[in-house]
Amino acid sequence: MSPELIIALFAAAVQAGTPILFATLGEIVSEKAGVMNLGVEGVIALSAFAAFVVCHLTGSAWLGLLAGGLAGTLLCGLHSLVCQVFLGNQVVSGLALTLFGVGLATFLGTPYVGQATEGFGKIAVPLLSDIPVLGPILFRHDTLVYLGYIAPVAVWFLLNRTSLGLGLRAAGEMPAAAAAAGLNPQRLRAFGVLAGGFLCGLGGAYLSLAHTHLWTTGLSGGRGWVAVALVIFAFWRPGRAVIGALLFGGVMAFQLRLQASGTNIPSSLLLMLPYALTVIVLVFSAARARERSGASAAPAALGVNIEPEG
Amino acid sequence: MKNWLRIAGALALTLGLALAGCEKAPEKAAPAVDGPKAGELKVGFVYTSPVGEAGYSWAHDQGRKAIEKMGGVKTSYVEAVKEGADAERVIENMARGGFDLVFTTSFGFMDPTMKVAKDFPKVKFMHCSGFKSSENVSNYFGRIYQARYLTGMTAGLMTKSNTIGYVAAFPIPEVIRGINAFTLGVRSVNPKAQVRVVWTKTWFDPALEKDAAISLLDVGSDVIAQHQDSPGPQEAAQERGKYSIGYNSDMAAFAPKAHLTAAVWNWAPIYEAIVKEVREGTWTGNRAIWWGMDKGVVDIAPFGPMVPKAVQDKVNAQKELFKKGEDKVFVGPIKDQAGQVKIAAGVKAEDKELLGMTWFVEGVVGSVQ
Amino acid sequence: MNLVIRKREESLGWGVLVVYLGALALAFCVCALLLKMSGKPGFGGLAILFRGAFGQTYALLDGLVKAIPIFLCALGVALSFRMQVWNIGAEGQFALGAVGATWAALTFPGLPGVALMPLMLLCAMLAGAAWGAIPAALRLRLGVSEVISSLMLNYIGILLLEYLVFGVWKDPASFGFPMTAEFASGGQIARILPGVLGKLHWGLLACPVAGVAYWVLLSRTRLGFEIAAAGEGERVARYAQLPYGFLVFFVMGLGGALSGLAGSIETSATLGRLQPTIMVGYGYTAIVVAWLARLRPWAIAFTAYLLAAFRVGGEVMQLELQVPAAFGPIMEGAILLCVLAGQFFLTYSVSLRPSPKAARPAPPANDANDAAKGARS
Amino acid sequence: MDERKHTGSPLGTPHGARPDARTDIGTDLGIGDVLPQVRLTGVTKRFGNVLANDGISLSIMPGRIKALLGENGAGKSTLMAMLAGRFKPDEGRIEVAGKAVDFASPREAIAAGIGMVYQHFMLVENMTVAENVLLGQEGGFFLNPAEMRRVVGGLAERYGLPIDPGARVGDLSMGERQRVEILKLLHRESQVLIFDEPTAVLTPLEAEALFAALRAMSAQGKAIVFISHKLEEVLSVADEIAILRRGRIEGEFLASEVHSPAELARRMVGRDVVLEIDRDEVSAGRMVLDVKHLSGEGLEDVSLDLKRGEILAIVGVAGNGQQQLVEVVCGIAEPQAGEVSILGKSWADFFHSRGWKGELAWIPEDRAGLATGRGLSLTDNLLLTTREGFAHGQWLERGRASETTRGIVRDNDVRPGRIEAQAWQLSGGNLQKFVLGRELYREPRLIVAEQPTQGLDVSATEAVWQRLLESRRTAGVLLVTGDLSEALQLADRVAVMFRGRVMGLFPVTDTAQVERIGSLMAGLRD
Repeated sequence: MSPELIIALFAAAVQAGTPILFATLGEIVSEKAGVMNLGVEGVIALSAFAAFVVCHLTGSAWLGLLAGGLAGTLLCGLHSLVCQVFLGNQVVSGLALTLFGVGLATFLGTPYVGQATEGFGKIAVPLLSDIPVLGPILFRHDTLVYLGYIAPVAVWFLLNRTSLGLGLRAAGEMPAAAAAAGLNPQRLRAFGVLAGGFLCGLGGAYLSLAHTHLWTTGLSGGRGWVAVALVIFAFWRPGRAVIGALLFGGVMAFQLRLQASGTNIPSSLLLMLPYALTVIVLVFSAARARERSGASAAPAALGVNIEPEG
Repeated sequence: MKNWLRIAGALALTLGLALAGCEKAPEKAAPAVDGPKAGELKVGFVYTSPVGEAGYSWAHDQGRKAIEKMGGVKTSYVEAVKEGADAERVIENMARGGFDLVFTTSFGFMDPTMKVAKDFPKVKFMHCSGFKSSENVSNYFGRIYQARYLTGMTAGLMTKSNTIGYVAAFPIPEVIRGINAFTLGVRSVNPKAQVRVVWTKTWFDPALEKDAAISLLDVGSDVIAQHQDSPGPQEAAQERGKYSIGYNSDMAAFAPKAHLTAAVWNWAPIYEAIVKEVREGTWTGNRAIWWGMDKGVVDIAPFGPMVPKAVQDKVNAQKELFKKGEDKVFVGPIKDQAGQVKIAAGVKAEDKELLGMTWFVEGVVGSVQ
Repeated sequence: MNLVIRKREESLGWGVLVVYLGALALAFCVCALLLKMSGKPGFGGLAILFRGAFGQTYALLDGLVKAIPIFLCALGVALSFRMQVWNIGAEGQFALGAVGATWAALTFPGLPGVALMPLMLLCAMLAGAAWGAIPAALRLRLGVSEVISSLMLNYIGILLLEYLVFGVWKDPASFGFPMTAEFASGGQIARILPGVLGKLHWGLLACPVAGVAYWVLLSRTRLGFEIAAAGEGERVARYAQLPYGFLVFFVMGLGGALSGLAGSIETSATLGRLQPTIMVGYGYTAIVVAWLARLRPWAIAFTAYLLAAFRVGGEVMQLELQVPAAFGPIMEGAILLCVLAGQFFLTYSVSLRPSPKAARPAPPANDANDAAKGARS
Repeated sequence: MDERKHTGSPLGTPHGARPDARTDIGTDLGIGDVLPQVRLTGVTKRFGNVLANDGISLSIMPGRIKALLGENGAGKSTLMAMLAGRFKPDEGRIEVAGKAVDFASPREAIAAGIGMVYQHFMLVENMTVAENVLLGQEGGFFLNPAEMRRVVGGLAERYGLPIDPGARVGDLSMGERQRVEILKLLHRESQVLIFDEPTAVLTPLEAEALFAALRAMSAQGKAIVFISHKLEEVLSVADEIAILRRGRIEGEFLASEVHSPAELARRMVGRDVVLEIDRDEVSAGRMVLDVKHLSGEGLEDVSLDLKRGEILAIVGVAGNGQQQLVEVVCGIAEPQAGEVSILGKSWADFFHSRGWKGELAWIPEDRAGLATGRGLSLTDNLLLTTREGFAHGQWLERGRASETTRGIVRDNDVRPGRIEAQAWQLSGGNLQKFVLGRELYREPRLIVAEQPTQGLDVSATEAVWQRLLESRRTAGVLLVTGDLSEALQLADRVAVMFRGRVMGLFPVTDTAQVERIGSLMAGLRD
């Protein structure tokens, strides 16, 4: 591969990794608060649709982005309701959310399939985009990719440098301790789920506003599930989520480029790569987690609902 | 405890209530579903994907809307029908539901169509793109490859890098045939050019298809063609300031600066003709209606402003030939990727051969799997 | 007033019925609302759906045919859920089952039906079991969550099926279309009474056999007891000297085998050849079914049939009202969410009680142990 | 003994049996005009039909240490949970510093200056000491970890509670964790500090340090509530003592009025002597457990032996290798070095061909999550360890299992008596009686009992002790307990463990050695 092609590959990895990054960060926030949300796939689909419709109707990409985030928040609110209030099983509720979200997006979105919208365009960052190698890889994208550079830092900051993040983590590790400290773990968890939903929603909005500028069914294309897997790879850390998303985006971009440069490997096998990679990455991170003897791995109360007293 | 019994009871009761509701409900629902009037022809369509606003099923649905306007025709459709067991049931439901004519619009509906047709000899079936037929089943299809050939010529004339990218859905004969016709078109005006193929294994995943187009642009392509329902590849080309060629319908709206032209479907003539036949009683089974540009079933979209007059003229000249019914796209000598002659000089490939095409012509870079 | 929430000491009895009916009614209302919003008759639309699903003998039979693979997959899923092992890989195991059966059918086309059919089913079950055993091994050896690994194996399994059908197994006579050659007649499951019972095929027999076996296994055998007991967690399992690792393999393997069986029956009975289009998401529907039925075999049978019938009815509704096909999954999702929420009322009682002072919100809920402790102290 | 059984059941004792209780002094006990920090008046709390607190009136004074004494289930935790804002009283009023309060959440209680150290620490193991201390009290939206460590470090220094503020709580010892809990309260400047069973997890030395800290804080004017059922502790640290029984204050008096633990016990239980079990001697039989130089997995050169007819108590602070020892003896973990033989067979042989009956029974500390499955019925819980006895090949005899369960439930007075009840529906005491009944049904010859009476009320404790003593006729009992008095009452011999070692193994009759148990538990040989 020529240097230009490699640069292009990395640039494509950044692009393809961004929606996954948003979704992974969202899931990290939710899981840090102790709520597993397997409905990311549905959230992405619905928020992609909401973002598209609002942008399509108002012509404002930013309003669309906001709508995407809010749609994610709303759908995750359903998850929060089922799991936190009605104590439904988080795994099953997440699956139901995926069914419901993808279905709803398709149902409501049918009249809009294939229509285009303005969305976000590519903006080369002045000066930075002229840096050799790094410029084309990092600084010739659309606004949302740049937002994707800030998001992990913001999530990290939220979790580690704010009182809200501290409480949120406590609610995910030991809700009783949070309650004893005068916090309301249910509210903190709800915040985590909703904020996570907002971030996942941004990922969905990215797909319909920046990546493709159009709406269609099946836009989520399994990216939500990948995000759920990457959370484990990332050890629930925003920084590692970036690596995971880039890795995944990179493999996706790589297999397409392999095809484009003319290979005889059947495409079915190439398309398996990202999924196989996810499994391999999980195996790898499980082994790493064992070395670290569980420290900073999964939140202790992840997936365990807070039962009412009395 | 025997909770399951209660759950089952609950569900059964729901059913009961719902069924009881059904007794009256149809009358209420009736206005929404007009019953067939006497002498009205009921025509059903089975689509493999959601209709949406663009794409293959949408193109068929435009045809459906056209025959609905003919008057005395009542149509309906079921979309997103999987080509397995579901298809048979859907088709059967149409046959039972009093439909006189059923169009099954995807190759995968061939066997289910044949099965149902056997049980409902009075219902007429038209299967798109297949090869099996019977007393009450005929085939129909359009020679989109003629349009492909023309778009290929356009691409071949417009490319500067002599590398053209082709984002393709699934390696099935219909797609392979299109790529081959396209490549033959390219090579007819630019023998040095090559066509690179990327498979996405999707019909409509704009994000992935756009990424695939970008990967083709990265390896030096400066024209992107596609056999896909989404305009993702068009966008990619426009963003990079390169050219694109659409499919299914005029995609200029998605990429006005890139869109050179597109291979487009127009099913209305074929559907109108078949409906007319049925009404007049001249319809018969065991036929293959495979129409091309001469009947207006396929066409190319208007050229974009960036296409020079000279190029337009050259392509239009070939188009005129097609319109006259002169189809020499798959006339030998045609070599495959390995350089072996697959269609001997002067021989015109038979339709059956085209239907089962599984090899790439010389000039295509990529795997047929 | 104070909202008082308490864990029920006694089973709810026939109140279960009320809860389930309420949840279903809510789900149907949501669906009707959606229909209404898209300009279709709301409850009228649902009535068409019900009529399409249950209104005719052939509709009932169609639902039954469609329920067969869902039931078998759901049984497999339920087995692992019983042990709190979250196998969501039924879809991939289904694909592998289809691949296994196809391999046998294509490799030994000359065998007579009595030999070929059992061989196909066996290969399918082995392939499905192997596919299910991978997440089990990953979990036991490396601690990889089976939720994600089994899900990823779905994608990989389907792509493997596609690879075979688009490649080495493609029928030369298929005009290049992705399908294998038609199986020899011995490799095709016949219809029971084509004229009378419609598309109902002998694959139906697998359902009572598997269902009864599942019931006997779980309620009458030591192994079944061990599975249920291991569902209480790895610590209890260790204390009770349960072979936890073996049990994980067993439920994932047997679950995979059942899904694989479903895949082979679907391939052999409805298509008579392998095509990528047999993958229509039964493996995911199965999860919904298993959970709605609370893992009980009779309820699984009933729910599988119900959801299958809804899908059949959904097609009729589409034909008559031209509602998008996505209505099906929405309905399933809504039902699942409502029932999930409704199950809360099976374990908890909620009552209003005047508070001693002014109206206040419910006390903040807390950790489970404390709740239990609080209730006792 | 018979007589004791009559009066012994708290349920059978009317309230009249509290001759010395001075309930009349209730609210302003011996303190002149000082305003109580907290005053409870007629506080009542119900859980369903259970009356957890019944008209409780209590005053908590600044600068005083008040011990709240009561058995498990007496309502101490509920009372304190109401003070901490976790529950709301159904009736009655709570005043803090003279003002009526109505806590809607723990936050409000904290704001009112009430702080609580729970028996099970409310600490997030995966966070640092500083983060735990400042959780909910960060004093701003943005955090500065260095500043947080500095604040907590300074606080620890000021109160003489040394701790590394940057350490992960999961890596700390129990004593250190308790320090973190105390720092939390000190940081919040709580005026009322409530300690729920604070010494349960401490070594005697750590407990001494805690008492010193309590006295120091009391001297600074804090009001301290000390919840315990350990009589000696209460006498050594408290200024005032209130006794809670069956949800009611049964007496309140100054510590100085009490002269001996026995007297206090009488006041607590309302009858003469607590839990003096008759133990008739049983002659020792064959060796059932022989551990020689067992090392590895946190154990170091452990040697002990146990014969039929005797009870060997392993005492020590939790986390000093008892669990590892139990896991080896019960076949969960393989011995790494050294020899273990059980019922005359080597470890490998014994567990290779282990039968369900007549061999080994294990009564773990965790009744609800280990010994039983929460969601399983009693019959299924019976089958958990006895399934081989009810199986013909793969077939399970459920009918006979139900019959047997019914028998065990009846014989052990397990309530409620329904065998369909799931484990979580039973109280700790009933569950323990069931587990004991199940394990003894297996007619074991070696019994390993971990903390068998922790959290049980008197009658359940008595029943459990009785069964263990009876079982000596056919078995040897390895009793792992943190409760020294339990060990001394039941055991023939005592082994003290510290950091995986056996610090001493001697008969309970060796009074000189028994005196030294406290220091042995802390790792001091002399």
